[in-house]
Amino acid sequence: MSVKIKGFCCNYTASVGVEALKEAGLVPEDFDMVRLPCTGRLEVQDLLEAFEKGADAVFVAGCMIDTCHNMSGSKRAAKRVGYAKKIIQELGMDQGLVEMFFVGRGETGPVVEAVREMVSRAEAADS
Amino acid sequence: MSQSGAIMVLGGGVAGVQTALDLADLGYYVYLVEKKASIGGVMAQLDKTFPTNDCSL
Amino acid sequence: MIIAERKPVNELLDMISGVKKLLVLGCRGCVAICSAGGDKEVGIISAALRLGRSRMGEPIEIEEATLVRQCDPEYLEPLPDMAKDYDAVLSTACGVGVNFIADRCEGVNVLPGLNTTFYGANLSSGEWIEMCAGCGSCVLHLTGGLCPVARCAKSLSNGPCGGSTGGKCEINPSVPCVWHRIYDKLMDRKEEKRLQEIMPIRDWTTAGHGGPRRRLREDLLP
Amino acid sequence: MYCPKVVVDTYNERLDITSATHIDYAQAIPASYYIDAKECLRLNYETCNLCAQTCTAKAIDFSQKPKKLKLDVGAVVLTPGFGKVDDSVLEKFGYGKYPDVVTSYEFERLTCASGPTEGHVVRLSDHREPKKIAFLQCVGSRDETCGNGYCSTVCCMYALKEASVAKEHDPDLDVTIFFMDVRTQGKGFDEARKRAVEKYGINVVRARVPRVDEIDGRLGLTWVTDDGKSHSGIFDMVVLSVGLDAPEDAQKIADIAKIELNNYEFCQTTPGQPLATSRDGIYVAGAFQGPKDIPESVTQASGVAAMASELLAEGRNTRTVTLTYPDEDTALEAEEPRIGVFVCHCGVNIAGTVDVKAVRDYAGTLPNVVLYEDTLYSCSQDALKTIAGKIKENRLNRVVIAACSPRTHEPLFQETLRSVGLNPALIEMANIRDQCAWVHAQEPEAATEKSKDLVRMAAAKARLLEPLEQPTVDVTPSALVIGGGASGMGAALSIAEQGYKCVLVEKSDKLGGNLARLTWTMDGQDAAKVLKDLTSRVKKNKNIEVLLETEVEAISGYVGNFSTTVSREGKTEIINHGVVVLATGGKEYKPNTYLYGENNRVLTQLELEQKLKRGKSFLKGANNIVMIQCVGSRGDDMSHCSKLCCTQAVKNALKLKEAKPDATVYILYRDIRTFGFYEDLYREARKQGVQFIRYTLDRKPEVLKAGRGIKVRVYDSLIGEDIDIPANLLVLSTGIAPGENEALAKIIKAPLTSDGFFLEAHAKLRPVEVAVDGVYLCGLAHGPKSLEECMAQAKAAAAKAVIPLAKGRVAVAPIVSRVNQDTCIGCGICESLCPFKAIEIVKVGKKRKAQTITASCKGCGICASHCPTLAISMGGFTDDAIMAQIHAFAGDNCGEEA
Repeated sequence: MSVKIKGFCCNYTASVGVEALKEAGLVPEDFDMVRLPCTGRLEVQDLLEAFEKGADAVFVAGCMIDTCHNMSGSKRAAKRVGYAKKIIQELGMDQGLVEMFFVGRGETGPVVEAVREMVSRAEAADS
Repeated sequence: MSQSGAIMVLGGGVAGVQTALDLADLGYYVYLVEKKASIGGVMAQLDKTFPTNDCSL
Repeated sequence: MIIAERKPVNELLDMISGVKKLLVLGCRGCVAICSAGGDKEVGIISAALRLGRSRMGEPIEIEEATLVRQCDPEYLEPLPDMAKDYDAVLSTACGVGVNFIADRCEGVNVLPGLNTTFYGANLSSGEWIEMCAGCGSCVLHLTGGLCPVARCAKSLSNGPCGGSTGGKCEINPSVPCVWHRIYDKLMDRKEEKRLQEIMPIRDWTTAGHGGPRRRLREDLLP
Repeated sequence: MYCPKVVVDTYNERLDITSATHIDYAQAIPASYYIDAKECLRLNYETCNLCAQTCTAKAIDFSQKPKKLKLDVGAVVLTPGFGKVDDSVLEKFGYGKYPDVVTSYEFERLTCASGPTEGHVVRLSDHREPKKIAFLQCVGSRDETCGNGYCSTVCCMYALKEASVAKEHDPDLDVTIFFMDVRTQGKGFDEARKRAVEKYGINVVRARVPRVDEIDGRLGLTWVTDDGKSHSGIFDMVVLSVGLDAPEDAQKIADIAKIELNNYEFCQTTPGQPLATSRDGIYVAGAFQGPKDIPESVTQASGVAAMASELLAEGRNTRTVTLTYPDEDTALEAEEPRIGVFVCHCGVNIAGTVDVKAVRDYAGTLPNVVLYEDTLYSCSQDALKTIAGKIKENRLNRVVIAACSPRTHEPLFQETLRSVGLNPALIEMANIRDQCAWVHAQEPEAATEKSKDLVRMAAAKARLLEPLEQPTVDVTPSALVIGGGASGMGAALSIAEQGYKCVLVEKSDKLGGNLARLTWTMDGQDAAKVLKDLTSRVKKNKNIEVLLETEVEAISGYVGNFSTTVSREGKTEIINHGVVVLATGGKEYKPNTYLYGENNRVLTQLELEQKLKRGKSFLKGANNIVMIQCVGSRGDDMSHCSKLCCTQAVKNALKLKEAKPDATVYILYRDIRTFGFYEDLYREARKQGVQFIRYTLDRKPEVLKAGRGIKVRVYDSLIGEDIDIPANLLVLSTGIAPGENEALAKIIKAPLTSDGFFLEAHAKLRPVEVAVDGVYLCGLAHGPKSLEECMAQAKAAAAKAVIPLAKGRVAVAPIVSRVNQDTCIGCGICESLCPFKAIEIVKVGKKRKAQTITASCKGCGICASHCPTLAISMGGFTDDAIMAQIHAFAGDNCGEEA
């Protein structure tokens, strides 16, 4: 069974587009990513709704904590991911199904790795 | 003072080699000075040349 | 303000089992400020509940709304009309809000979304601390503005207990001993005389152990 | 071979290893091993010494120390070439971090058969073949952030070349080149670009890629196109088209030579004197003068030779030494053929497909073959020495080289024969590289069999080769320069300064040509001043005779002995001269589109310049000025790029902004081709607010009448719709059309390009020579170019033209037709067919007989093949020898009946 992964990233991470990544077979077809001006804009509700809309795992890829374009955006995002973890845990889900990744400016490689990590977590949770 | 019939060419790439050849043909003695152990410069590293794809060497 | 916190999601899910249409009703008063029941929290709780129910294979229809205050009749007025299409209303106000709705709005099945915890203040972002017990007889003028009723674990009136060490409370060493702080403060203000005075035995009748308290003000009554 | 110290191979761009003692590449000159002093264990740690002990020739002497030499020279030519862009500039593209991001130099080595991967393009990370390659242009060029604001001029071309070569290796390869502008402005380059793009299906994207991202061992790129849309893609390999930097030691050279550098640390020169440094007697050529390609470097090299030759005309031949050859051993040549066959591996070029050893052994079975050997690279210096030794040792009198093309390499082997006292005609080559190894690369056995066939045929012919005479003829020591523009005057001046008489023929009534129509040079200097300087020097020079209002009617003769009929004021005159320089110029293209000629607000760039020079009053109320590029050029009217219009437009836009700062100037263009340092002008224009709008061929701008005014409609891809610009002034960049070259081309028998310009003898290596010996070419007659390039080319043509004059005699190729006058019946067919006017009918006694003008004969053999009495034979290609080859092809080894 294929798992559905939803990602959130900021303007400064993952410069290569999802379509190109899919075309090159680097990410699964059932992967979708939302680009925000800054991951600091992200809300806990967005993460929960991603699950609600069918995602098996959700991740956020923001800037490295000390090089966030907006100073503390990715730090905030990480905390919100933490709260989302708590809520899904209360719901009996594996809190690893939502995760924050810190990525160097413009880099796409670590984001693709994040997708793969989430795929394997989702598959493990599914089995 | 009589003029020298010799010329120094500094650099043995394609420009230097061509200058030296023409000067020799024109009746001058040429000192072709090159840092490396062989002449040819960057052109010797090229495989083919644009636009005819002629061999570079 | 009144401090409250979200009930665990599974407890809420239990509470709403069988409910098909739910209104999650926020309050923009104290609970909004202490990030427990404002618009944003309503969204989070709703999302969590929808997710939980859909994972249970029992999808639920949830609407979200927020009132300015749930403890004021004028804001509560439209509620019965709003609520009539729902099996239940999950109030994310403090207990006052939930009670008030239950009291006033006939036919509304109101459920608490939060645990109301204490009267407190915002210490720093994300940290609240109790400051007042609402005992009905203030002694703050005698204690440098620091309340021994709410902030002393034993609500002592005449100085610290024997367990206060290094300025910390015996019950919870991460909490400062309020009497230690009262002492420091009064000494600084050179009001050590105050400390000599023995506080009379407290009248606890105002502390609400005799049924719900009520307050009237003649000049304002209709 | 014994050197134990392993070092990185810089010739192979560090992609391979070699030892501290090595030769850079097999064909290197000199081809002797050298010791890398920085790496040698003996020199650095006083250990090892293995090489000195094993060298049987005792050729290694570690006691040698560097010596200082004092050279007495009359002039210095600086040709230090270019430096490489610092690796730190490449870092942002992941170079050094991701193994599959390579420089264009490295890629060049990867595509090269003699490179570290023997020509297989592989990823350096996993040695797998890439499926998708991206070329990123303008790395270290057109980039102020790395200090290189200029355009490196050559990268667009080499990227197209490397992409084509890669596609040739693997047709399924997906190649994308990311250009900012496609700058293929050189002669014939645009056409070559189109061919390459179409033939190989290369994707052309106009965008600059800001960074490279590694994703799971592959490379992710993002880019934004003209329409503002953002795109991304994944590639297996990224090639950085690295620009040309100033030489690393430019400042040191400048300090030593006491010359000035420009702000990019290249040599400072002027458009009028592009080859002169700021110091007399020190000249510059090649990339150090500014980034440029091979033909331009070669042109400048010849030009700079002319400069030195002008300066040192009196010193000519005072220091030269003459090369002497041993006398021809005619007795040996007359003996029964003793053939030596040398089969070349050409590295893996031949040996990779053909079984060289089998071919060699087969050669041994052929009649008269007394020696058969194989060599790794026959053309390398040591191999030639070995071959010479073997010829002597075995008293060979015929040689067969089975290697590559005689076109490129036969002279080299002929020289070897001469050095051992054999007539150079006694060699025959079999091209087993192109004709066997390359075309039958997929079927090695058949390639080997075919190689045997070719060797057998060559040997059969070799048996019948005869020594040929090396005729030479005297040279009339003067030149004829046709065309009195900047190039013609430049060439005439140089020839005259070098000490030779020169006749300068000009059709019109005054000197100057297109330079007289020009107002400013590209660097904004007064063109009239350059013109005045040239004309006054021409008029003053006693070696130059200027003939105005004179036309060339006929040219007869051959290199060294031309005789030209000119007509002047109705009278004809004959001029005798040794060489010809064609400098007939070109002309501004006059369009019949865009309301040109209908509306007086529509001008050409040259017309604008002339107006601007007279004053700026005509700009009153001109708030919107539009320029349209490539009117005529790169289209249906003229397919070529006119090379200089972009720079001219940008230069004039700046002049307009200076004259009327509040005017909006629009330049509608296809690619802005401000190559080299002209890029500075482009950047300045953008800074000054000149609006650049790119258009494509399928959406050309339209010029519409709007009341009394005009309106230019152009599609703006960024906003995605047509915009109308009310133009108070419309300036058309109309480009350069060829002059009336057809008549002259027929007279000289010089070929023209499809664009109507004269065709040079070799695009790379003989850029100012024409296929007809003794005829040279410069200026706009050769193709569109700037004044600066014209001046360099004029000097180059002058250098080439003076070579035969200075030698006094010219050698004539021995492969010429010979008429057996006993059998000739004087029918004249040969005379009428000869494309070079190299055969004529003369009276011998009372009979008409054909006679070859050996100096003009190109050895094509048309005459011989048409002679009804078989009276004409070609040296080196006698009927007997050709028949013997044909018999040998049929398997008849001996060709005995011949």
